[in-house]
Amino acid sequence: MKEEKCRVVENININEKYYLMKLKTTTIAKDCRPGNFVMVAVSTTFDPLLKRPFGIFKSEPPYIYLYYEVVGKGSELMSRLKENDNLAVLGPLGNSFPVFRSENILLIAGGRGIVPIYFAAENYAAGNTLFLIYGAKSAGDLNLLDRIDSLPLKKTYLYSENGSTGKKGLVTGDVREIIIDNHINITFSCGPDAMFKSLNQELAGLAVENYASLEALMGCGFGICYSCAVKTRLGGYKKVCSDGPVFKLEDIEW
Amino acid sequence: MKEEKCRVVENININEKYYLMKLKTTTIAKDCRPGNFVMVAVSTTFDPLLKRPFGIFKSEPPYIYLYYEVVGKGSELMSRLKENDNLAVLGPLGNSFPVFRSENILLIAGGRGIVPIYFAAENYAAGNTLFLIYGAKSAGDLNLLDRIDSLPLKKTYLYSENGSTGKKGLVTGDVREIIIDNHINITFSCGPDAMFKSLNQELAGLAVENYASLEALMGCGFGICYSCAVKTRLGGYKKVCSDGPVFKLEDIEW
Amino acid sequence: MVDLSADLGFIKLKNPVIPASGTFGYGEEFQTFFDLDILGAFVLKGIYKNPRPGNIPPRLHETAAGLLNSIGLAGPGAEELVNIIKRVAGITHTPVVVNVCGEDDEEYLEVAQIFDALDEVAMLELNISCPNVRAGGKCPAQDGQHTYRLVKLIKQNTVKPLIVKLSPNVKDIVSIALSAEEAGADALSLVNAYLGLAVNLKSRAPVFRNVFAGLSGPAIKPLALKLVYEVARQVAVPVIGIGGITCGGDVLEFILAGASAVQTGTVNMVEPAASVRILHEIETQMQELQIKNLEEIRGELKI
Amino acid sequence: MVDLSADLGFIKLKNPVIPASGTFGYGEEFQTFFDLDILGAFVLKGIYKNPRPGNIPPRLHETAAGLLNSIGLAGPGAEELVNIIKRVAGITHTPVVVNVCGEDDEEYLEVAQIFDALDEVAMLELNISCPNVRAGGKCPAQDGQHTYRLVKLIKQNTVKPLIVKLSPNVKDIVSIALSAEEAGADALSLVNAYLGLAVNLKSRAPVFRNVFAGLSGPAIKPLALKLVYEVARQVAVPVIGIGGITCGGDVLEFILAGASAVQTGTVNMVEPAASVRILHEIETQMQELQIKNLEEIRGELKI
Ligand SMILES: Cc1cc2nc3c(=O)[nH]c(=O)nc-3n(C[C@H](O)[C@H](O)[C@H](O)COP(=O)(O)OP(=O)(O)OC[C@H]3O[C@@H](n4cnc5c(N)ncnc54)[C@H](O)[C@@H]3O)c2cc1C
Ligand SMILES: Cc1cc2nc3c(=O)[nH]c(=O)nc-3n(C[C@H](O)[C@H](O)[C@H](O)COP(=O)(O)OP(=O)(O)OC[C@H]3O[C@@H](n4cnc5c(N)ncnc54)[C@H](O)[C@@H]3O)c2cc1C
Ligand SMILES: Cc1cc2nc3c(=O)[nH]c(=O)nc-3n(C[C@H](O)[C@H](O)[C@H](O)COP(=O)(O)O)c2cc1C
Ligand SMILES: Cc1cc2nc3c(=O)[nH]c(=O)nc-3n(C[C@H](O)[C@H](O)[C@H](O)COP(=O)(O)O)c2cc1C
Ligand code: FES
Ligand code: FES
Repeated sequence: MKEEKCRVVENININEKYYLMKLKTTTIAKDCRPGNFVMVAVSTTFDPLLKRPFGIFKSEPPYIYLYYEVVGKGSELMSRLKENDNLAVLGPLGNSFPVFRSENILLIAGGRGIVPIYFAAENYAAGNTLFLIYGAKSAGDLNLLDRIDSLPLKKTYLYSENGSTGKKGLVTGDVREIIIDNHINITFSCGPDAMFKSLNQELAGLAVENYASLEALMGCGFGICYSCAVKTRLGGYKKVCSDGPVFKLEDIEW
Repeated sequence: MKEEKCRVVENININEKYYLMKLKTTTIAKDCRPGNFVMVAVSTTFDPLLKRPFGIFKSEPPYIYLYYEVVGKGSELMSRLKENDNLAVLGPLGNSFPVFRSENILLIAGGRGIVPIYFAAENYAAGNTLFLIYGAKSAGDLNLLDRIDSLPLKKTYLYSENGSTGKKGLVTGDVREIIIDNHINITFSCGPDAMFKSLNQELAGLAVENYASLEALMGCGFGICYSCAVKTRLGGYKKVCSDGPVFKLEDIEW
Repeated sequence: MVDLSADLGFIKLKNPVIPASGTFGYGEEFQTFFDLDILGAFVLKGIYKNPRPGNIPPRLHETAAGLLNSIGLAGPGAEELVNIIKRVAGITHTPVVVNVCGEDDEEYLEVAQIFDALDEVAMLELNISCPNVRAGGKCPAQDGQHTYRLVKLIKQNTVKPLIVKLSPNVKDIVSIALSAEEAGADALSLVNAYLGLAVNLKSRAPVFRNVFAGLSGPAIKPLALKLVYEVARQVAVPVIGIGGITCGGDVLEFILAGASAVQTGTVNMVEPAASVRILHEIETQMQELQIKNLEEIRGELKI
Repeated sequence: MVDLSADLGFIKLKNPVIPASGTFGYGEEFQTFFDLDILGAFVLKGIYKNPRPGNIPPRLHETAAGLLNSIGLAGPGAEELVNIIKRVAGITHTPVVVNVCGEDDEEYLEVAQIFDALDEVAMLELNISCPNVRAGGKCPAQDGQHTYRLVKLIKQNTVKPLIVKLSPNVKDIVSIALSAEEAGADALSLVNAYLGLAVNLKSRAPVFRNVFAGLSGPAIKPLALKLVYEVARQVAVPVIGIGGITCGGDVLEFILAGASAVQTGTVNMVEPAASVRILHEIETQMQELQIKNLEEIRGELKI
């Protein structure tokens, strides 16, 4: 974990408010694992003051890819960066999805939650059988489908809330059936809190190990400010940035 | 005077910390006159908070040119802008050098003070005979000489403090002689305060009308905040942004 | 359609946006940017009886997302301001507020009376809180008794609605607010700039002659919002929120915290047409948040 | 060569840069970024007797060039901190400062005594100024008598140097500073975070459960610098300046204003290796400004 000056190789507007940024790193790309994230200095001034957390979408040393949505001023500033611009990036941060062998793993991604899921799919295919559920609000939010097509996935289920692409409905709509039908014993998930909440209900009682990659408001990203607290079911808080972002789904109080 | 969204056409590093920026404006270019300046929103966030004042170097409607030196964080941010970036610009602001006919005008520029002087040279050549004194710390600060070569100037005197180009010495070193030799009756000057101070001494007693374009710390640039106060010899303050930036040299308390 | 009007009791404004004193000149300078009629009201630059040159420069220093100013209430004096106001009244129907200053109580009263007598003036704002006039940033708003005495004096001798502008540089702003209210203030505006310091490393001296200067701009917003919340809960008169407002959302935050209207300061210097944008944003956000009128949310912060 | 050392009287530090409590974890987290030995000292995250979960999220809200936090002093409790300190002492020789917290005077004393007895601790910092623990941001540093009583109690029962950390959210910080000094404080550190408010327009509620939260970061620098200047002029004990420091120039400004050393807060969260850069900048600037050592300029602001 280190702060590096990274060079923007490309920063492409994928669709609507979604961008894919390719960054040249020094050591981050070779050190990172699926689930890890980086803190990006979106500005060189004091406004915005804090770095912003973004999951690593793909690593291709010395390059990493970030797939991000413009939601506020930091991500907006990021979207304006161009080839050869430099920016300070801290990482890789956080833990990662555990490594398995010979398992049927279901990957579940809601919207930009595809980020660590994609990285996991690329890295954890060997020896496992992977399935993917990927859903979002509408076709405009369900991006990178061509890249996903070329992943070594046994089966992909696409959803959109408004039915504009894939099946109409929520990511979690058929998750129980999909798990049972495909003899899934592991899930990796990432998405908005509402998705985790409903996932937690849907998965209750199934003999599946569930790993969820969470988001939280972050101050530092490396465990010292205690801003990113998430309540655990056993009581007390965990830090999403350094205890996570990957937790057992059932350990979190939803 | 209006705030316009302008597009960066080019932003070229001329030399060391000096840049020449070409901006596409809506109405600023056609409304501006030599001496006018603009306030540039160097950032879209609150840091830096204030717009920065820059003189207009050249107008070629719908384009204006700014020639600027990187001295702090605002100008540094500006230097990073690239083709097709947009920025908010308020202008044209301030008064301008008066128009004359059939006069021998001496233009005096210290460093980046060349900005309104160049604009004046391009626009006030017709009917007048123009002379230029242009000096700076060193060769690295004495830029745009090729452009200056093609101005309709009767004679150009170049100076550098360290002698690395032109004559070694201050802009004001031979100004009395030059005025007398060339039967100058008007001067237009722009440069650092130290230059104005010494100019004011050198010119004392000569029958010349002297117009100086000043700099001052500016808050608003359009006359409402009273930040840019400059003390006049008659007592009281004038606002550099709206009473100036061009003043009679002898009206200012140096 | 949402209703943007802001009710101060003694006057109903078209909307809650009031450019603040010292950051809006005499109004007329903004004519080239927008039609002054769109504003709820506007406050003129602070005025003393006699012309004042203002402080020795530098008068300004930028800080992170903020601005330290030490203008020192430069101005043309009351007599000349009367002429300006007559001219301004010819170009807009928007209520004009005069920001009344004084070296002592007598001058405050004299200035207040001059503008109280002027038809073209809608309200007076008593500036007892300027940090840039006296040494160490001292001002009447730091003293409850002085505040009470001065407000009472003005109220007894004038008829126009009186807004009293409070300072954040006080031991207890709520008690000063209560003093002003008790003395008859029709409304309170808060806050004026925060006292701050900047140092010039080269000269090893303060940037400003007066040592301290007034901090304004986005940097102070969370601090000002807190004070507005505290004061608005304790007084019955309307409160006008001021401090770092730059967008429609900020205005709604101040209204939720208890303000009946707001004043926008530094943003007008930075972006002369800010009022147009802010008004537009308020309208859009009220629609999105399903707020029909401002009274519906004023002070309704859910604790 | 310039001399960076900072003299607090009871201890001479290698340099004036001390990462502040709550923004530097327990030190060890920064090992991957730089060698802790480069620091003047560092302050550990505030500690109570027992483990504390901290406040219900959200705990953070960004403002313009600032940060509102309501962490609520989450921590592992004194017993566990003793273990951590022993571990940390193994990796650095830099003086470690424990930020002592308490629900009441008794707990403050108990915690202070635990760390007073620990060889690996160089100094205690009494945190009587946390804005995020009690309702309305109340803290002992708002009351001169309480400050006096508490500082006296700790001093009478401990031997290590005691820094007392002051709050800016007080009626008169100089009088609190004098109370702390009179009661025996060996040094004063100021300021802790400023109370501020943020509103969530969607929920029409404050962003934070505690309503108010503590503002830190560059936004507060001019305000903090003013308070340090005022306090340093009035007390004889060394003052440690805190508030929005982000660069070497800021450090020198605080020293000129009267601080003997500084603490860097929010900047450590934003840029973990900030201390390295700041130290480098101080050295370069001292050379440029021809300052041989910090004592030469401390408090030497030319008024
Ligand atoms: C571990 C982690 C990994 C993430 N990975 C990605 C990713 O791969 N792609 C992506 O697009 N986004 C990702 N996010 C979310 C991303 O960090 C936020 O969208 C971003 O910080 C918003 O910054 P902003 O300045 O644009 O928005 P702001 O103006 O700061 O806020 C806009 C909105 O976004 C919310 N928000 C702000 N910060 C965060 C945050 N840290 N986490 C969640 N919501 C926030 C705010 O509450 C607000 O509603 C991740 C967040 C975390 C914690
Ligand atoms: C009417 C006018 C016309 C100008 N024209 C030009 C021009 O054509 N080309 C050019 O390079 N510069 C010009 N300047 C100066 C330019 O405005 C400043 O260099 C710029 O604002 C510095 O901004 P910054 O953020 O880079 O520096 P900051 O970080 O703000 O400050 C860096 C240094 O510059 C000084 N400075 C800051 N603002 C000003 C200011 N408004 N005026 C003078 N000094 C300042 C500061 O005191 C400090 O020493 C002009 C100034 C005025 C008033
Ligand atoms: C340049 C400047 C001049 C000011 N002059 C006055 C004044 O004349 N009278 C007054 O009451 N307040 C004056 N103020 C204070 C503002 O009206 C306002 O209270 C303060 O700036 C905080 O609001 P803001 O953060 O939106 O700027 C001035 C502020 C600035 C920045
Ligand atoms: C996230 C966070 C946690 C903090 N925790 C503590 C603490 O435990 N004890 C304490 O005395 N101060 C604490 N503070 C206050 C800082 O030590 C410092 O006084 C304040 O942030 C101002 O300095 P800055 O502007 O450089 O950040 C905390 C500040 C922040 C931002
Ligand atoms: S973001 Fe600071 S501890 Fe997690
Ligand atoms: S810069 Fe505001 S009056 Fe001149």
